[in-house]
This record gives sequence, C-alpha cells and structure tokens, in this order.
Amino acid sequence: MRAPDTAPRARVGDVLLSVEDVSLSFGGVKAISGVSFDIRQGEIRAIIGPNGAGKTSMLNVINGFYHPQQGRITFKGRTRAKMRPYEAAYGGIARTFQNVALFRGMSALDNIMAGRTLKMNVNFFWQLLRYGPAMREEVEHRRVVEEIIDFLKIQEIRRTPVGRLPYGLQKRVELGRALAMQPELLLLDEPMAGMNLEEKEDMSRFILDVNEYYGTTIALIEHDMGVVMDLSDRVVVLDHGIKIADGTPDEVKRDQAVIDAYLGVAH
Amino acid sequence: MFYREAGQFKTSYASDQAIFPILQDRIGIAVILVAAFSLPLYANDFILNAVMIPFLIFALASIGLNLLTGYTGQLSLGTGAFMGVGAYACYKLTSIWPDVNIIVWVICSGFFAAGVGAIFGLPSLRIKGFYLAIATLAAQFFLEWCFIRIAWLYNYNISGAIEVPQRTVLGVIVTGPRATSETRYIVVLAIVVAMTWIASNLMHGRIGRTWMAVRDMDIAAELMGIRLLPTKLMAFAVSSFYCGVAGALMVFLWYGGAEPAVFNINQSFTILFMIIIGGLGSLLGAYLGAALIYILPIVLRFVPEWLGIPIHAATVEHITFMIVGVLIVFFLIVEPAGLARLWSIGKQKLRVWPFPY
Amino acid sequence: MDILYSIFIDPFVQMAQAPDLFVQTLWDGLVGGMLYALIALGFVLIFKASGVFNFAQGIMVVFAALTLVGLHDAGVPAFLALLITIAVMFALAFTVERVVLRPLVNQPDIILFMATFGITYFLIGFGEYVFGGDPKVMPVEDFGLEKGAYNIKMLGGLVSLQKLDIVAVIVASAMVAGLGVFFSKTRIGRALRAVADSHSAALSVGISLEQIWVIVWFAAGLVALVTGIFWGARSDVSFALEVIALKALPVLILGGFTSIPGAIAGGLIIGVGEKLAEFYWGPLVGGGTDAWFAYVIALVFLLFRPQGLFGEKIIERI
Amino acid sequence: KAQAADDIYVPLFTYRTGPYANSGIPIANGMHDYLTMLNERDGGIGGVKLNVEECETGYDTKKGVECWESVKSKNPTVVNPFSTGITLQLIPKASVDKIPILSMAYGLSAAAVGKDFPWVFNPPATYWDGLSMIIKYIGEKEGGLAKLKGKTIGYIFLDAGYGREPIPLLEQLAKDYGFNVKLYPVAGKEMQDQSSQWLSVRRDRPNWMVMWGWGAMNPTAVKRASENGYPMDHFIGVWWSGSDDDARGGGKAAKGYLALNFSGLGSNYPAIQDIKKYVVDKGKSQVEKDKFADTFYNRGVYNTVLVAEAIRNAQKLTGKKVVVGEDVRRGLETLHITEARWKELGFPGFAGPLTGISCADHSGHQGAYMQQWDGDKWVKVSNLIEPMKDKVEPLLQDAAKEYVDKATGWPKRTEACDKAM
Amino acid sequence: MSVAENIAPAASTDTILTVNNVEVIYDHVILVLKGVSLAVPKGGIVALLGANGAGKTTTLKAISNLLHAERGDVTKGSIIFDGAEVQDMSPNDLVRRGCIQVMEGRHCFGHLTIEENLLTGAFTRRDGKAAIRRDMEMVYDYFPRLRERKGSMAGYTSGGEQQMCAVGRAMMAKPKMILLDEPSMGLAPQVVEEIFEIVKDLNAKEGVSFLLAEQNTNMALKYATYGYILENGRVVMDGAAKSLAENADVKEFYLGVSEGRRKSFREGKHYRRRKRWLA
Ligand SMILES: Nc1ncnc2c1ncn2[C@@H]1O[C@H](COP(=O)(O)OP(=O)(O)OP(=O)(O)O)[C@@H](O)[C@H]1O
Ligand SMILES: Nc1ncnc2c1ncn2[C@@H]1O[C@H](COP(=O)(O)OP(=O)(O)OP(=O)(O)O)[C@@H](O)[C@H]1O
Ligand SMILES: [Mg+2]
Ligand SMILES: [Mg+2]
Repeated sequence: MRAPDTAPRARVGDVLLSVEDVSLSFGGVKAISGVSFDIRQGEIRAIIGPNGAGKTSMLNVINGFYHPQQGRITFKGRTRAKMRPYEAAYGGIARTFQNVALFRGMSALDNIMAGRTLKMNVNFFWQLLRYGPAMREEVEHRRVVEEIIDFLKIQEIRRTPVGRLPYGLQKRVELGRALAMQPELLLLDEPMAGMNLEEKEDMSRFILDVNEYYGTTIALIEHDMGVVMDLSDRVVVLDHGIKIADGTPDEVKRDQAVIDAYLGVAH
Repeated sequence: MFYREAGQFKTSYASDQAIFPILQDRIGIAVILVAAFSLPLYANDFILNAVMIPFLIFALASIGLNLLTGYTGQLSLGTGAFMGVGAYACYKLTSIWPDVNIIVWVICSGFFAAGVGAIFGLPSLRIKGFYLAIATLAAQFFLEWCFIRIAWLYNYNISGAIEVPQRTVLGVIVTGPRATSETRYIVVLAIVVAMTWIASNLMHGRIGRTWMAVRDMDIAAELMGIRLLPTKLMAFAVSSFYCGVAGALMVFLWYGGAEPAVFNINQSFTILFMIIIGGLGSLLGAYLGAALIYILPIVLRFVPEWLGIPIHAATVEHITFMIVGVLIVFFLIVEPAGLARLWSIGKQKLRVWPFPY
Repeated sequence: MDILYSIFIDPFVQMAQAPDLFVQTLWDGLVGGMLYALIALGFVLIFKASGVFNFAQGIMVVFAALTLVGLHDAGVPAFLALLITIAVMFALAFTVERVVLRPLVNQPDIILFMATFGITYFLIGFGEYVFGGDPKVMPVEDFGLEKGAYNIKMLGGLVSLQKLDIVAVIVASAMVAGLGVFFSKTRIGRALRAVADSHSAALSVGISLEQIWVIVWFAAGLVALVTGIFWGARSDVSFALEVIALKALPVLILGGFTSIPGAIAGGLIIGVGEKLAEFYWGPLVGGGTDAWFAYVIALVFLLFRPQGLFGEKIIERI
Repeated sequence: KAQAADDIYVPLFTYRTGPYANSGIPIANGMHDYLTMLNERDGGIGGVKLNVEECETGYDTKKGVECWESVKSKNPTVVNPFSTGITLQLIPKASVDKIPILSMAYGLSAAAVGKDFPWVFNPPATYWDGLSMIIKYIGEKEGGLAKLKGKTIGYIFLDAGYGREPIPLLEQLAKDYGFNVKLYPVAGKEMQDQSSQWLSVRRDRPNWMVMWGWGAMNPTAVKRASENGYPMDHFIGVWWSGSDDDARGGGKAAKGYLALNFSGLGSNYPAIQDIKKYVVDKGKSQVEKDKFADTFYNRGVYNTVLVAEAIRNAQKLTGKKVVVGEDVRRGLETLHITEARWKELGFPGFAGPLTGISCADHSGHQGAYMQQWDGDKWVKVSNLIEPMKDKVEPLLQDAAKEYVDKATGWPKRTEACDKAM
Repeated sequence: MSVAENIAPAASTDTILTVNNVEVIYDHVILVLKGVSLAVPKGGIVALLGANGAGKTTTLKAISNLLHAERGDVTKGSIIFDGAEVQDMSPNDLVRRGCIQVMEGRHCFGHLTIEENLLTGAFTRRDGKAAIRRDMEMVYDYFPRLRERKGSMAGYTSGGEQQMCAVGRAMMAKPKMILLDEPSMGLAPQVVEEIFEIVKDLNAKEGVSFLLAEQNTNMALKYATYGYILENGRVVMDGAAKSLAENADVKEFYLGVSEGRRKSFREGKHYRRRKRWLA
C-alpha cells in the first residue's frame, strides 16, 4: 500500500455488487423484505436507517453470514442466492463490525497480520521451521502491515493486546485488519460510533483515503448524519427492513419519508 | 533497570519478529538450556526419574493441549486417550519393526494420535465450548475401552499391559529397564525442547494467528476467509500429535510399561489443569503449570521429613491435597490468566523498576 | 449376515420373548437415569446461576454423605445428623462464595472451572483427613427408608422394583420439579440467568452475586446430599463415589447445561439408552459398553442440536 | 532425617487415600502394626530395629513409581507395591535396582517363574491358582468336577488387567470340564452402579458367579446380587473381594456370600494379641478399634510376616545384622513356613504352610480356604483347597516365556540359588 | 472557568457524588486515572467529556465499584456517594442506595428477552409488581421499538435496540443517580435526541442526577449543567456547560466548529493538532 499521494480520485465505475429483492427473516421477525440496490465500483455507499431497520443484517447477507430466504446477490458479475463467508472473503469483501469483533487475545499487529492470512500460502512444513520461505513471506507481509499501521497512525499500540485498547482505537485496528485484506469492497458497520469529533474526522480521512487512493469501494453504515452526508456518494435508507429511499445525500435529506422515519428534525 | 529493551533497536522486520526480541531473554533461555542439559551431572536418580522426566513429559502434553485449548479455544478432555494412542502406536510399531530407531517411532506415533485426534475433532464444527467436551470425552472413554479390549494393541499380553522392550540408539540403551536415567532424561529433554521450539514457530506464524483468531472470534475469522473446519481439524491434529508423542515418551522413557488405566480421564483433567493454571495460550505457561501441578505436591510431601515432623504418610497426603487446592485458588485469585501472565507482569514491573508503574 | 442378524433382529426377538426382562431393563434404566439426573441437577444449578462448571459437585456428594454417615456413626440421631449436615453444606456454600468466588468475579468460565478444581482438591484432602478413607454404610433404615423389593408378576415373569429405587425416583422427581419451578418462576430465578450471562452487567443492575451464589451453592449442596444418600445406599459411602460425577457429564450436556428439565430428559435418555444397549447389544462386543455409550448418545444428539436438548440457544451474532 | 545405618529399612507402599482406600487402609494398618509390634516386643528382628516407613501411592501408578524412586537410595529390604498396576511398572526396575518385590497374591502371575523373575515374588498363590481353587470348590459342591458339564459360570470382573488375567485359564477350564462361561466386565467408572451387568446375570441365569473385584466394586456387586435375588452361596469372590467392608454393606442380605482367603480370621492368635497389646493399646496404630483384626488387616499382617521371615532368613544366610535388598531376595527365595513355624511365630493355624517356594517357584502355589459371610462376620467353611497345579503351571511357563521374549534384552538369571532352610 | 488543579471539590450537602483525587491502576501496572476529582450536585446533569482512552469509562466504573471485576484498583483518593464512602460498599449496595450505571457497549443479558432484561433492572426494588409494571410501560413508551421486540432474546436484537434496552433497564431501578456511559452510541439521531430528552425529563420530574460520559459533545453540553473534560486520565478543564460550549478549544476540537461554521468531514487533514492546554 502506497502512502497517500496526490493521485486523482478513482471515479465511480460499473456496478460491483447488486442486491435484488432480498428478504430475510428470523422466525417471526422480518429483518429485510424485498430490498434491492446496487453498489458501484469506487463509490462510497451509505446505508442508513433507524435502529433495527436491518442494516447490519444487510451487510451480513452481502458477505454470506446470513443466508436470505429470497433474492439474489451479484458480485463482480457472478450471481448467486447465497455465499459462504470465506467465498466472500476470497472474492474481495472485507468488513468491520458494529460491536467490535477483534481477536481480543492478540496484539494489534497480530490482528492486522491475521487479515493477511488469505494472501499467505507457504506450506506447513516451512511454517514449522519458521525459516526460509516462511520467514520471507512473514517479513514481506509484515511490511504491508506496517504500512497500514503507519497509515492509520497506530504505531504506538502495535504490541498492545487489543482487549485493553480504548474503544476508538479498537475500531481503528479493526479497520486496519479489514484493509489488510486489500479488499475490493469494504463494508463498514458504524465505524465512528463512540468516537469524538476529532477522531471522527480522522476516521473520515482514512475512509476517504482508502477510497480515493486505493479505489476501494465502500459500503458504510453510520448514524452520524454529518459524516454520512459529507462522505457518501449515494445513500440507501432502510426502515423496518424495507427500502424507503435511495439517492444522493441531498435527495435523501429532503425526502419526507426519511425525515419521518429517521432523521426527526431536519438536519 | 536491568531488564529493558532500551538501546536494542531492531533494524529489520525479521529481527523484530524474532521470538525473543530482548537480549536479556535470549541470555536467560540460553542459561536455562545449558543448565537443563547439564543437569545429569549433578542431579540424582530421584530428581531425574521422578521429577524432571515426568515434568518434561507433562510439559509437552500441556503444550499439546494448549495448542488446542489455549490457542484455538477448543476444550478437550481427551488428552489422556490421545496420549494413549501415541503410546500404543509406538509400542506396536516397535514390536513390528524392532530394528528401526526408537526415537523415529516415538515421533511417528504422534501421527497416529494426530489422525485419531482429527477424527474426534470433526464435531467441533458444530459443537462448541463445554459441549465440545462431550466429543472429546467420548474419545476418552471409547479409546480407553479399546486399549482394554483390543488385545492386538498390547500384543495379547496376559497382563493386559504393555512392557517396554529394550532399544538402543547408536549403541546406547535408551528404553527398557537398563536405560540409565541420564540417557532417558537427555532424550526426553531434547525431544521436548525441539518440539517446544517448533510449537513456538507455529504460534508465531500464520498458523498460530489463524488459530487464535478462531479462538477469539470465530465468526469474524470466518468472514476474513479463515475456513473453520480445516483450521480446527489442523489444531486437533497438531495438538494430538504433541499429546501422542508425550504419551509415547511417558511409557517408553518414564514408566517403562503401562496399563490402560494410565490414560484415564484423570490424566486428561490433570493436563487441562496444568494449562489453565499455567496460562492458556502460553507455551511458558505449559511449563509453569506442569511444574505447579506435578512438582509442587512432590515437594510438599517432603516438607515434613525435612522439618523432622513425625506425621503419617497418609496425613501428609491429605494435607498436601488441601494445600494444593488452596494454592490453586490462591494463584487464580492473584492472576486468573495464569502463572505465565504473572511472569510477564513481573517482567513489566522490572522494566519500569524502580518506579511503581 | 450373522452379524447383521445379531445387530438388527436378534435383540428385538429377545425383547419380545422375554418382555419381563425388557420391562425390568427399562425400569433399571429409569432409576439409573433419575439418579444421573440428580447429579446433573447439582451441576445445572450452579452452571445456570453463574456459568460455572462445578467440578467439585462429585466431591460434594461424597462430602455430604460422609458428614451424614460420620455423624450418625458417632452416635448422633439420624435426623439431627441430617440437620447438622444441612448446616455444614450451608457453611460450605458460604465459605466457597467468600473465599473463592467473590475474588473471581467476572473471570472467564474456564477460570472458575479451575477454581472448583481447587475446591475439589481441598475437599478430598479435608474429607479424608476428617473421615478417613474407609467406606461407610449408609444407614438407610434409620432415615425411615425401607430396603427390599416389590416383586411384581407380569408378562410371564417377575419384575422387581427396589423400594429404595422407588423412593429415589420420587424424591429426585420432586426435587427437580421444585427447583425447576423455583428457578424459572421467581425473581431470583431470573437474576440467576442474568448472572450466568454476564457477571459485570449483573453487578451493574444491583444483583447481589454474593447472595445468589450462596443460594445456589447451598441448593447444590442439598442436591449433593440427596444424591449422596441414594448413591450411598446403592453402593457404599466412600471416596470412590466421586467418579459418579463423570456420569453426569453426558446427561448434562445432552440436556443442555442450563436446563432443569433437560437434566431429567437427558438422564432418562441416557439411563435407559445405555441399559438397553448394554443388555441387548453389549454381548456382541464383549460387554462393558456402558463405559462410553452414554457419551456417544450425547454426541449424536448434539450433532443435531449443538446446545443440547433444552439448552439455551447459542447466540451467534455480529 | 538421616537414614541410620544400623536399622533395617522396610518401606511400605500403602494407599490410605483415593478411590480404593477402603481396601488399602486395613492392609496398611495390618502391615504397619505387625512390624511395629516386632520393634516394640522384640526390638526388631535379630536385635536390629526395623525402620518402617509408609509411602502413600493412592493406588496411582505415577505415585507408585515416584515412591520407588524415593526409597531406592535408602537401602530398602523389599517393596510391597500393593497394586497390580504399580507392580507391573516396577518388575523391570527390580533387577536393575536390586530390590526384591513381594507382590503377595497379586501382580503378574508369570512372575512365579523364578528363573525368569529372580527379583519378584508372589506367594502364596497366583490368580490362576485362585481361579482353579474356586472351580474346584464349585465342582465339589456340584458333586465332582465332571458334573460341571453344561453348567454356566458367570465371571464378573473389574475391566482392567487384574480382572482380565484369569480369563484364559477360565476358558481353558471351561473347555476341559465342559461348562459355559459368561463374562460381565465392569468398567472402573461403573463400579458403583453395575445394574446392567446384574440385569444380564438375571437373563443368563449362570449357576455360579465368580468375582474378581476391587475397591468399591465389591460391596456394590454384593448388593446388586442380593437385590437381584441371586443365590448368595453361589457367588464367590477372589481373595481381594472378601474384606469385611465388602460384605458388610450388603448386611444380612449378603449372607451366604463366599470368598477365598488365605490368612486367618479374627484376633484369636497370640501374635495378634501382641499387636493389640504393644501397638494398638499404646495408640501407635491408626486402626479403628472395631476394624482391628479384620480380614484385610490380617492379610496385611500375613504380608509382613513373610517380610519378617525373609529378613530373618537373610540375616542367617549372610550373617549380617543389617540386611538390604539383595540379602532379602535370598531370604525370600528360601522362605519356608511350616505349620510349626506359624505356631512359633504366634500364629497357630493362622494360615496354611508356605513351603513351596524355591528358586524356580516364587509363588509356592499354596492352597486357600473358602470363607462365608454369615451376616455379621466371615466364617471359615472349607479346608485348604489346593490349586490345580497341572493346569496352572503350563500357562505360567508360557506366560513367563512370552514376557521374556517380548522384552528384548531381559536379563538372564545370574543370582545363585540358596539351599532351602 | 479554571484549569483543574486536582483539588478536591468541597463536599457539600447538595452534592450527591464527590470524586476525590482518584487514581486507578489496572493489572497492578497500568496507571489510567492520575488523580481525577469531580462532583455532581443533587439533581444535576454533569457531562464527562474526553477523547478515546481518556479514562471516562474507568472513572464511571470506579464510582460504581465495578473496577474490581476488571482487575482494576483504586489506589488513591476517595469517592463519596450520598454521604457514604463507595469503596466500602458492594456494587449492589450502591444500586440499592440509588446509584446505577449503564455500561458502555450494550451489556444486555443476551439469553434473556428484552422484557426480562428490563425486569432484572428492577431487581433491587421492593415496591411491588404494579409499580414495576407501570415503569415498564413508561420505558416502552419512551422506546416503542423495545415494545415491538419485547419477546425476543436480547442477544439477537440490533445494536441500537440493545442500547435502548440497557438504558431502559437502568431506568427500571428508579435510581437517584444514573451513570450513563456513552448512551448515544449507535443510536439513530432521532433516538439520541429522545435519550437526552429522557435524561432531561427524569432530571426535571424525578430529580435524578446524571453523570454522562459522552462523545457527542454537542448534545452533552446542550443538556448538561456542568462539564468536565478528561485527557489522559486527568481533568484538564471544567466549567459550566454554557461556558465550556463557548470555549474556543472546545469548539474546535469537540464541536467541530471553527471560524464560525461547521467543517465538512471531507476537509479533515492529516496532522496532529495541538491542544493549547497541553502545551
Ligand atoms: N440472528 C438474528 N436472529 C433474530 N433476529 C435478528 C437476528 N439478526 C437480526 N435480527 C433482528 O433483525 C432486525 C434488524 O437487525 P439489524 O441488526 O440488521 O439492525 P440495524 O439496522 O443494524 O440496527 P442498528 O442501527 O440498531 O444496529 C432487528 O430487529 C433484529 O432484532
Ligand atoms: N481492563 C483493562 N486493563 C488494562 N487497561 C485498561 C483496561 N480497561 C481500560 N484500560 C486502559 O485505560 C485507559 C482508559 O480507558 P477507558 O475505557 O476508561 O477510556 P474512555 O475514556 O472510556 O474511552 P472510550 O471513549 O474509548 O470509551 C485506556 O488507555 C485503556 O487502554
Ligand atoms: Mg447494526
Ligand atoms: Mg469508554
């Protein structure tokens, strides 16, 4: 990963992922009903909606953790009814989680290194010796990881077990872990919850950088309207599992249904 | 003051990723190794036979279980049985091909244990936590039953037990009653050290990270492309490999023979307790735990004799039980994360010494 | 072919030919199952209330029974001995809470599990120190329980029901039902489940862990006492009784760690299942299958229901 | 505590703790008290004090091996492992460390073959001897061994090496005499329950039941048998299934239960009275008053009588006062206790003569008698039953040969043979 | 407004909570709070602000005596709630005396239903079923979403629902004082307002005092009467909410307003800004 330079921003391209008519329910609870939308290459796509609207569930459907009862997902031209989580990961989908899901017993560095697992393939026997190819591979990936660490400015906490980090830094490490997978599509579930303004600004900057300089497509769930409106290209709004609006931030902001269901007073 | 990394800068990632990045640690390890290998020069038979050899073997088994339970988070109560698989495999191998170097067979027996372990690891995909314990318990009791029932395993010996034949390596007797305790100790030590080193390699690399990832948050791991079943099965296999080798060592270089009861559930529990008290997910912890649970009672048993207090052997035993129980609780309260953690906090304190924090 | 016959047909032929033995097997399985359930119940209580897997339950059974018999042998009248034993169990619960559990609040389950192992060690040493290791006979008659059996003629044979077994089944059922109601219908019951979910959250809403733990450990102590009386009557009261706790594991796991009805269902399935298997299929492999059969039954059930029959769903959500 | 060079060191491996303690405690008391009595009454043996020290094994192999390691440097005279498992571990070590093992009527049967196992002794009889005695007894009750034809004998046993050992002989005898055998294994963990096994007994209705049980298995089996209405006088245990505690739990219902025994019952022997006088009454024993001179207590006494005799022999053979393992091995090999000698020792009629031991035969294959529970105590109900030596001997020889063949490098006997005394 | 000098605020009769120069160490080695002092007046709403890792959560846990469960220790200083030393009380005594904490990060009881979760909140109450029922209705009225999901296991509800559940549960205890740790985290904007309205409501109607640890400075200062700003385990600034909101630094770093207008998140730059008071 290069350090951010002044390269022009990668522009929005073709549809990368499309979700068609997806429905998901748990027993009696309908988490998602017949939602369709798409995400284009290179864009920042926000998903918003009141609590329990089905946003997180939607991300879970996209990367294969939940299997919808109905609907299709097309990712990079391939359509399927459901994915397996590791297929999604192999395909280039990475994510962060609403309730931080770091590997609590490991250091920040190891967490991010774990994100590189997919890209590592030296066989078991070299691993036993930790020598030759195994060591070379380790060092090579370590270099990439160190770049991410620099990028996210978390050098000092490299060796700290993540369980002890304050919430905001945990979120940052989690972003690092997702970035380490060098994904094409990055799903962020409330990356800025529990951060103060300064940290939100930093985080926004990271997201923009990732998007601009690496061309990573981003799906973003966030409750801070300021952030959503400033960062995203397009916004989907869910309510009670139904899509109630889809469009540019400005359109969405003025949509009466959205104001009623979600925003309350106009922002 | 004396324990600092200050001034020790790392100039390459490779050296930063070394297992003991701090010079003092490296010196410490070297000293311990030298001391360990030269122990036969000044220790008596009792220390070697009844203390050090068992301690090392338990440490190895604890490392094995720690790989599975401490690093991968899969609770296993089948350690005893997996050790048994190793022991019986080694026994069969060396009775079928007596001319092959026994150390080769000791290592090979690990593969049998690994295979059996992986089979009993299959349910781990669906079953978790204490529930998984049942799968391993089934392994424990079923295998124990096999050790009793399948006479082929113990070469149809009337006693139902296995007796270790005499084997030599490079002309030195290493197994059987005539092997000296020094030889056996050195062989065990070498194997245990080598396997600890390998375990440490594994844990510091990709495999260790995937295991810990599965332990800490299996869903997130899966969403990052770590496939759970192969990862868990590999952990079961590697762990059982270690236990199997430990079992073979136990019978061949310590007991000199064994009946199935040696591999019973208590053995499994003992080793589980070693890793918990030593520290889950720590290789050092495996050693510390083995020391606390195995060596401490031995030492306690000698205390009244040293002090010249005339009390009955049985009473000593009762009191030892009580003291060990109390100490376990005490250590847990002082540091639930295990002795290894206590050690690292100690180091942390040394680092900031003379300041309190 | 022969082998298929002896696996799939012969056992059923036997069942049909000697229905009295079949009934007897079922009854024995039932009794065994209830007794397993009783041990499992002790585990469930504590697990439910604190997420602690209490390794010491087995030794608590021994300890309770030994205290009872020890007092009785020392000449204390039976019912007074019973009362004193109950008081001892309370003292034990209280001490355990004070000395072990309280300092270990909010630690991972496995640590608490380990702590109960420390308790086990202590109780073994202490128990043997006080009571000695030799076996004692449970004076069931002095507790108003009768020995002997009812022999019922039926199905062309004789089915014998031990009076003690009948009492055991009744007492065990009553105990299980009572505790079940207490823990599911009361405020305390809810608090227990909350504690099992998260110690720290429970603390933050003002649930007194101390109190709850004393209550459940005391309840578990009582269950241990009852278990000790019945198992002691079946065998002898000695430290060997401790191993029966192992039999409770598959029951517990099959039923689901947290469920009182689960303990019963698990106990019955395993009790009956293993007796039938050993009786009708055991001879095929030389018998002794009851050493592991229970675990295999439990494993098979778990493959279909990973949280046990009645266990709480394992929450997987991110 | 420094080892005084002028006493004779007799370590006792005992288990007063653990799941088998119920059998271990009386034995430990018996052994300890007899030797203590010798110290108190006679000032030891041959004027030399005995240094009696217990090492607690808990019936656990690990601790047994540890005990061995801890005693071996202190010039022990003889080790009584008191656990088949521990004995098996120690047998190979005995010849290396030059410490004889006395496994009295337990351990490895094949060890009776002295030329292969010069350091191991298992008097007065092996398990195979015991089984053959039981079959003989059954035959007698049925009216002759020939009458066994077509009968069924059930064998309930602890599913471990100990319980499985008699099976080959049992099957052999079944073939020879035409009876059927039904096996009922009991796993260690199932000792307290046994309901499946006894249910099967109800189905199979064997004419006789034979038991090889240990620890808590015994009382439970006795209870289950009586509950299931099995005729108790057709239920016979080996000598390790015949302690007072084993039958006591069954109470009146256990009346009629039979077991082999080779040591005397009760306290009616001068030497036992001496133990009471010199040891128990002086508070030097751990035995509970009502368990004094129990079956297994006396068994422990029997064991140490052999030890004491071996030490005496060793002193005579070597002319030394303070003897060590190597000397006592010779003493054991020349063990010879006639009826008269028993009397001299203060044990008139306590046990059958022990005269068969020689360099070739380390067991002696002595007879044992049958005892029966009368509801309160054991009573002797038969004379000495001699084992079927002809059936047992070939099996022993085979087993010893097999053991030696499999254990590559097993040492040849180098020890010289002393004349019997 | 003054730069705090770690002097204990004078305990007076109208303060419900006084924290006096408290120092906290985790794991015997990690020093987290380096002498924090603050006070909450009876019936006041006090905001505790500060960046990630400043020690807000730790302060709250020290107050409610939950640190013990995390292997943390208060090594210096004292905390007085309602006239009694907190260190001598167990957490449940504290709840009984009317001080309850809503923990950060949605600590619901996963295996209990939403309704059962709320009921456990009333564990210490002794005023009868009817009153509890009534309060539960009140919670449901505040959070209609909870009513919809009342029968589902809390572990399966969405993040925001769990947050509401945790806040609702604390309300069920009828406390005198609530320690709220990041109540707004993960809630939809409308619900955030709702929560603060509830705070105001309870404060006004029932006289409940609040200590709010919050990242949403904007909201917090709008509703609070007094504020403390924590940095690196020290109080670096405190003052009336109004005056804090006026402060230039607070404006820039916590409110995101500079040169009189709100900055867009796109404008953020990568450089470590220096806070004037840390100089
Ligand atoms: N595994 C599950 N089982 C049962 N119900 C579920 C499950 N997952 C989600 N739900 C329900 O589906 C609904 C949508 O949940 P989801 O987590 O997607 O909401 P969300 O939009 O992310 O809300 P928030 O903003 O609060 O995080 C919720 O009502 C939740 O209770
Ligand atoms: N259990 C613990 N063990 C060790 N260190 C801890 C522990 N809990 C917190 N810390 C450390 O204490 C410091 C303060 O943490 P705290 O959670 O109080 O911060 P906070 O202000 O609440 O932050 P946030 O806004 O992210 O919630 C952090 O640096 C954190 O690393
Ligand atoms: Mg969500
Ligand atoms: Mg916080």
